[in-house]
Amino acid sequence: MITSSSPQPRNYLNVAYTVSSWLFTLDHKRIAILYLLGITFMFVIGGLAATFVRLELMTPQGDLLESETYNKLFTIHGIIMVFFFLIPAIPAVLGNFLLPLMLGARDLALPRINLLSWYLFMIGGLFTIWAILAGGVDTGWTFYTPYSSTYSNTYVMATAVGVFVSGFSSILTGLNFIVTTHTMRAPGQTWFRLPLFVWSMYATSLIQILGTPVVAVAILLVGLERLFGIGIFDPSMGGDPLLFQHLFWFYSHPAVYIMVLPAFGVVSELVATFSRRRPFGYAFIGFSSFAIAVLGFLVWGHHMFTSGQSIYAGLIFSMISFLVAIPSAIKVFNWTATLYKASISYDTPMLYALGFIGLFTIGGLTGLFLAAAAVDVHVHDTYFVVAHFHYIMVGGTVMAYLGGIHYWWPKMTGRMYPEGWARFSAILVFVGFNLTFSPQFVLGYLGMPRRYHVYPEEWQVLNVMSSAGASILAVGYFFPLTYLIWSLRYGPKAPDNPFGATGLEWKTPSPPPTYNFDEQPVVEEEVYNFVPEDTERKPREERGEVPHARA
Amino acid sequence: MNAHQEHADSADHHPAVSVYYVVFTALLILLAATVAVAQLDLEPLNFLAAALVATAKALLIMLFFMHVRYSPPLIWLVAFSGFAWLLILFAITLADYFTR
Amino acid sequence: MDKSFRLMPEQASSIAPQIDALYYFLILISTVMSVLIAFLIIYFAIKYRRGSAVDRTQGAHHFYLMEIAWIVGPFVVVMVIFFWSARLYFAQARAPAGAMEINCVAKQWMWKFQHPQGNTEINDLHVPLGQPVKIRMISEDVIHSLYIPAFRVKQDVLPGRYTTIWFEATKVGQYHLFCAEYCGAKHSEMRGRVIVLEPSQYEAWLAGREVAQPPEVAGRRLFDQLRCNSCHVGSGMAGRCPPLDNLYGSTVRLQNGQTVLADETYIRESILRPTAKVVAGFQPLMPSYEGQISEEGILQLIAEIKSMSPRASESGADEVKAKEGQP
Amino acid sequence: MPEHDGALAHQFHDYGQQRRAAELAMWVFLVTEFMFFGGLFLAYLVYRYRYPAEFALGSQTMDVVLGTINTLVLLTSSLTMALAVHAATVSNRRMLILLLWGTIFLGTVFLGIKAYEYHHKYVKHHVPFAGQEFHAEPEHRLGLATFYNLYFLMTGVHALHMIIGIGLMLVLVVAAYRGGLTGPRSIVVHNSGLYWHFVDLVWVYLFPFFYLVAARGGGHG
Ligand code: HEA
Ligand code: HEA
Ligand code: CUA
Ligand SMILES: [Cu+2]
Repeated sequence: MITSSSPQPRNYLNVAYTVSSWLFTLDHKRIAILYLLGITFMFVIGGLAATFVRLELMTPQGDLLESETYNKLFTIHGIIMVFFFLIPAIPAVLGNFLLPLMLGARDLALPRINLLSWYLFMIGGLFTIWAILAGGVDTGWTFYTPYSSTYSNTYVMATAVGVFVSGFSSILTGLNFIVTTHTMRAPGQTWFRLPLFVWSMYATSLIQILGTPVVAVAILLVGLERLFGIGIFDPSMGGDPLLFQHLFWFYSHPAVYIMVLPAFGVVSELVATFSRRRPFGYAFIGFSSFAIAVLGFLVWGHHMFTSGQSIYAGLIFSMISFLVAIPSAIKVFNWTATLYKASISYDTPMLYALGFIGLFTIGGLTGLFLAAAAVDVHVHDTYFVVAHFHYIMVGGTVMAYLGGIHYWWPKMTGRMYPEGWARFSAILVFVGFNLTFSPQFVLGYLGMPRRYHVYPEEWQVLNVMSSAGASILAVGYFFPLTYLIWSLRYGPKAPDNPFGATGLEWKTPSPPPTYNFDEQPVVEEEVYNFVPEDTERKPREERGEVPHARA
Repeated sequence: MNAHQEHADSADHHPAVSVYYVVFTALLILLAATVAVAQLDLEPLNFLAAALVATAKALLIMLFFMHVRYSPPLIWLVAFSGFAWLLILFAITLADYFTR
Repeated sequence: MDKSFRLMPEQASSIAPQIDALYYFLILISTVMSVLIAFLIIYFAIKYRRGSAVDRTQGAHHFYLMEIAWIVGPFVVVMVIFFWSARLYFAQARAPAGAMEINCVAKQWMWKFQHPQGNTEINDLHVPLGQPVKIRMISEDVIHSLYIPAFRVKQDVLPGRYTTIWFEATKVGQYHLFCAEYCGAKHSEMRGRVIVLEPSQYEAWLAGREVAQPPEVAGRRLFDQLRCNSCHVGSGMAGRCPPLDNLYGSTVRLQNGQTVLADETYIRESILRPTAKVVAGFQPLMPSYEGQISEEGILQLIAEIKSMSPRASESGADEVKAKEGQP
Repeated sequence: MPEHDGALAHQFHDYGQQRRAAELAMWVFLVTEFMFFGGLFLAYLVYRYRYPAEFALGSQTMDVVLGTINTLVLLTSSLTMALAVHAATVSNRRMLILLLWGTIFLGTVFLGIKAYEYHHKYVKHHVPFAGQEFHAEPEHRLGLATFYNLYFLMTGVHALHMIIGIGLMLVLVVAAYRGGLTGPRSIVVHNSGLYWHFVDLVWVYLFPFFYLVAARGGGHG
């Protein structure tokens, strides 16, 4: 990867170059890179499916695709993006890479389990890809019964196996992180000296281990019902289809927090570093992650307001859904307050972080529309919901993920990304994103149901706007993909701490050596202890520390 | 390979062997009790009785056979979080079924 | 159907303006919150940019007070929204007494409706203006969902179980009717129209159609065909089966000591799984009719049984229950 | 850097840390198992609430004697397992091997009895899936099918765990013969023990839930 004439110090990348040194590595940093490759591939597949979805929706008629094909496309899009991209994205890539570094540890507590979980992820992914190639699957990412268990005649089994297996990958990652956080912290590193990223990874892991097994059972039962006719959900065999929905959402609502809590962690780091301030209300940000993790388990039924669930249960779910908004509000307000009297620079990661705060706020506030049961009866299963979750998952988490990738890129690869291009594409992503998904709020309230291949013609204008935005968004994603690869060879060498950040990961070379630290670090100061003169410093470009790279 | 072994563990105080036999006897008594109670027609209390006896047995197994009683608080927390979360799952889901 | 470009759907039911009011309130709150946050971020980002000469001394700000303020503030706001929405949610779920009842059977990929007078239609639904309409729905295969955006109502249609939806149309016209729960290949084509007519026109429409049998008449025929009468009424084994007169809407005492309300769900279950709830004082003699009657047939039988209790069927079992003050 | 020998993995500083990590990991894993079975138990509760009469009927076709014996067998195996863990900590290799064999034996007996019961159900046409001919009165068909579905499902998943557990024990026996399970490595026995007890614990619920639903003799339906 890195070619250089001057002899380089040993780091985790140049210790060995063979394929087997990667495939059998126990080094958490290498496993993180393996994950990075895996999920990037999956993201492109999921994105391609989305591209076809948006192309088809340019016209009200079903002229580009058969309805069966369309259904397979949005299903694949949802399954890949959720289970094979967003859930592993931040934890398995950034978390894997950073957790031991941030804790001053030599590795995760269970390196073999870590490698195993990557293999499970890949096996699950291959099953799913195989299902797509063999003919696709058309149940929607939610696998609702009895359609999935009895009526669909597509490759449900292969996909179910894929999701089931990847679920165990997710469980093992969570397990590993919990054990690591408890047992591997550096001397002197108390819980309140942990970076907020660690707090959020920990909360995420709790959800992974408590929730994922339940969806695993649900999917197992769908598979058994389909394969052997063990009727648990199909009413014609004595089952209740709503039981599936309960089991599915018991996991899948908390799972949305698996997708957003890590993003909170990343954004907390970015906001702190680029405003040179300890995050305002550190403990509140930290504990609100736990509040979300716990309360998040009590609200799953808000996906079932119109399902025939008892209205009394619906009311409880509605009420708690509103409560879960409060810890999110705490975070947003604390980030904002962190900027007060700060010393802010606008490196690319910070642009993504600020974009995140804005888009997450909109996504979250529209979540309140949905939590209001009466409004949800109208907008359930319409594009309003689609817009809501894309705002949080794409506008929020993907933004934070990209911000994090840029921020830690120097640490991971030893190279700087080109700042100019990076800022440009950050802005492009922001604009394209809003153009794509804001019309969908309007469409949703107008009543356009989701998973619709054809739609009434009066909604074409808004759909075309959305598709146009999606093409800008695709370009915005295309740039980082290329210039980050480019930077591996041509990017300027990265110093150990290019952004003047605190945290143990910046106190070791970029890229770090195999066992992370040459000497066991000892934590003697508070977390985010920015020295005052640091805040007065000019942005690093003006100081000439880092060459201003423009392609 | 030597110095380490001595303080190989601190957290793990094992109970005396006799404790295992006492617990085992208690488990057998509870087993007899649950079979006996099932012969009576106490509907709908039968279910409650069975569930309670089973939980008592489960607690014995966890506390003694699985050493939770002798473990640090963290293990307590982990061991019972499973119960707590299942309670959430059961309670709210059944709340739906009971009020439909 | 109105095909102009709009940002808000038409308001064509009694509940629509109420939902919209809550929606506008939510938009208001959201706008205020997002504008506030966006403003603060941009303001701070400019004022405190790196290198700008501003005072950065961290005074003793009222740290905990601020945290408490932004915990309590949003809490109050969301509780207001919650109670507002809860009230409307119940109103949406509970049909008023005396609603006209339409039966609906959904299947991949069509909607079949039957009016009280027996008229049936597929994918189109004619309803009178200003009259509460309650639709009793069931699916023959997978889950569907009946959705009429202009009325702001939606309800999933389940296999094996009745669900209901109700509305009162307030504006004459044609509106979209969608299937909102993904149900397979032609989910997006499982669409139709709701046609709201003046009551007089509705009558005319009913009369003008080739009238099928009203559901209770068809139900009576089925009742005879299946020889239900050999046991439940008339001679034969009469007395060994619970009587059906004035059954609907009454409270039935069961063998196991519990009581149930004899509503549509109960009657359906008793036809399909007679032993599930055995009436006190009777033997479980009745055979199961599982798989022998179509969903439409069951709905017709229920209509027939309802017609045997003239008082209750006017207002519907739920209202009888509500009046009797049962939970 | 700490000294590293064969038994201490590279990422740890000392055995205490390694042991704490391993034990915590096992417990966290067991929590995931809890939740996994929890989903099945939820299904059980929902359908028992829905089909009380059929669950009582179905339960009356279970062989309580065999069920009780199996419970006894499993509880005893938990005892031998607990004693095995003790033997490992006090480095009593002979005892450890003996008790592990005892546990394996009891586990196998359990599976044997279970297999016999499955076969019996098969012969009596109480298997409602996989295209089998299923015998039940028509009016109880759906509820009984659900009962047997759950029975096979839950005891089946449990039996699968037993098989994994026995496999684990066999690995331990081999390791014990090689003398590798004492001292710091006794944590492996400890963790395997936790797993075994957990599987036992699940059965403690399965037994009354399927075999003891309703009083014998008392006729329902
Ligand atoms: C990362 C993903 C993610 C996240 C974080 C959330 C967060 C939230 N979601 Fe979302 N949601 C999804 C992903 C996500 N959701 C997905 C994928 C679906 C659809 C699944 C499918 O059917 O396919 C969905 C669907 C969905 C529904 C069901 C809709 C339907 O199908 O009918 C509901 C209903 O209540 C809901 C509510 C909420 C709420 C209340 C939050 C809250 O957590 C949001 C909290 C945040 C804020 C409130 C913003 C920040 C706060 C402030 C700026 C302060 C000011 C605030 C106040 C005045 C309170 N979501
Ligand atoms: C993490 C989750 C995630 C992400 C990132 C996305 C990303 C996108 N989604 Fe996704 N979406 C979901 C999760 C996600 N979605 C889920 C869960 C559903 C519900 C599924 C269901 O109903 O079951 C859904 C459904 C969904 C629908 C509704 C379909 C329907 O109901 O009929 C639509 C429609 O517009 C849509 C659009 C998009 C678009 C345009 C993007 C864009 O952001 C994607 C942009 C990315 C790329 C384009 C690829 C990368 C770019 C390149 C490699 C450059 C080269 C490529 C080109 C030049 C084309 N999504
Ligand atoms: Cu019927 Cu969708
Ligand atoms: Cu949710």
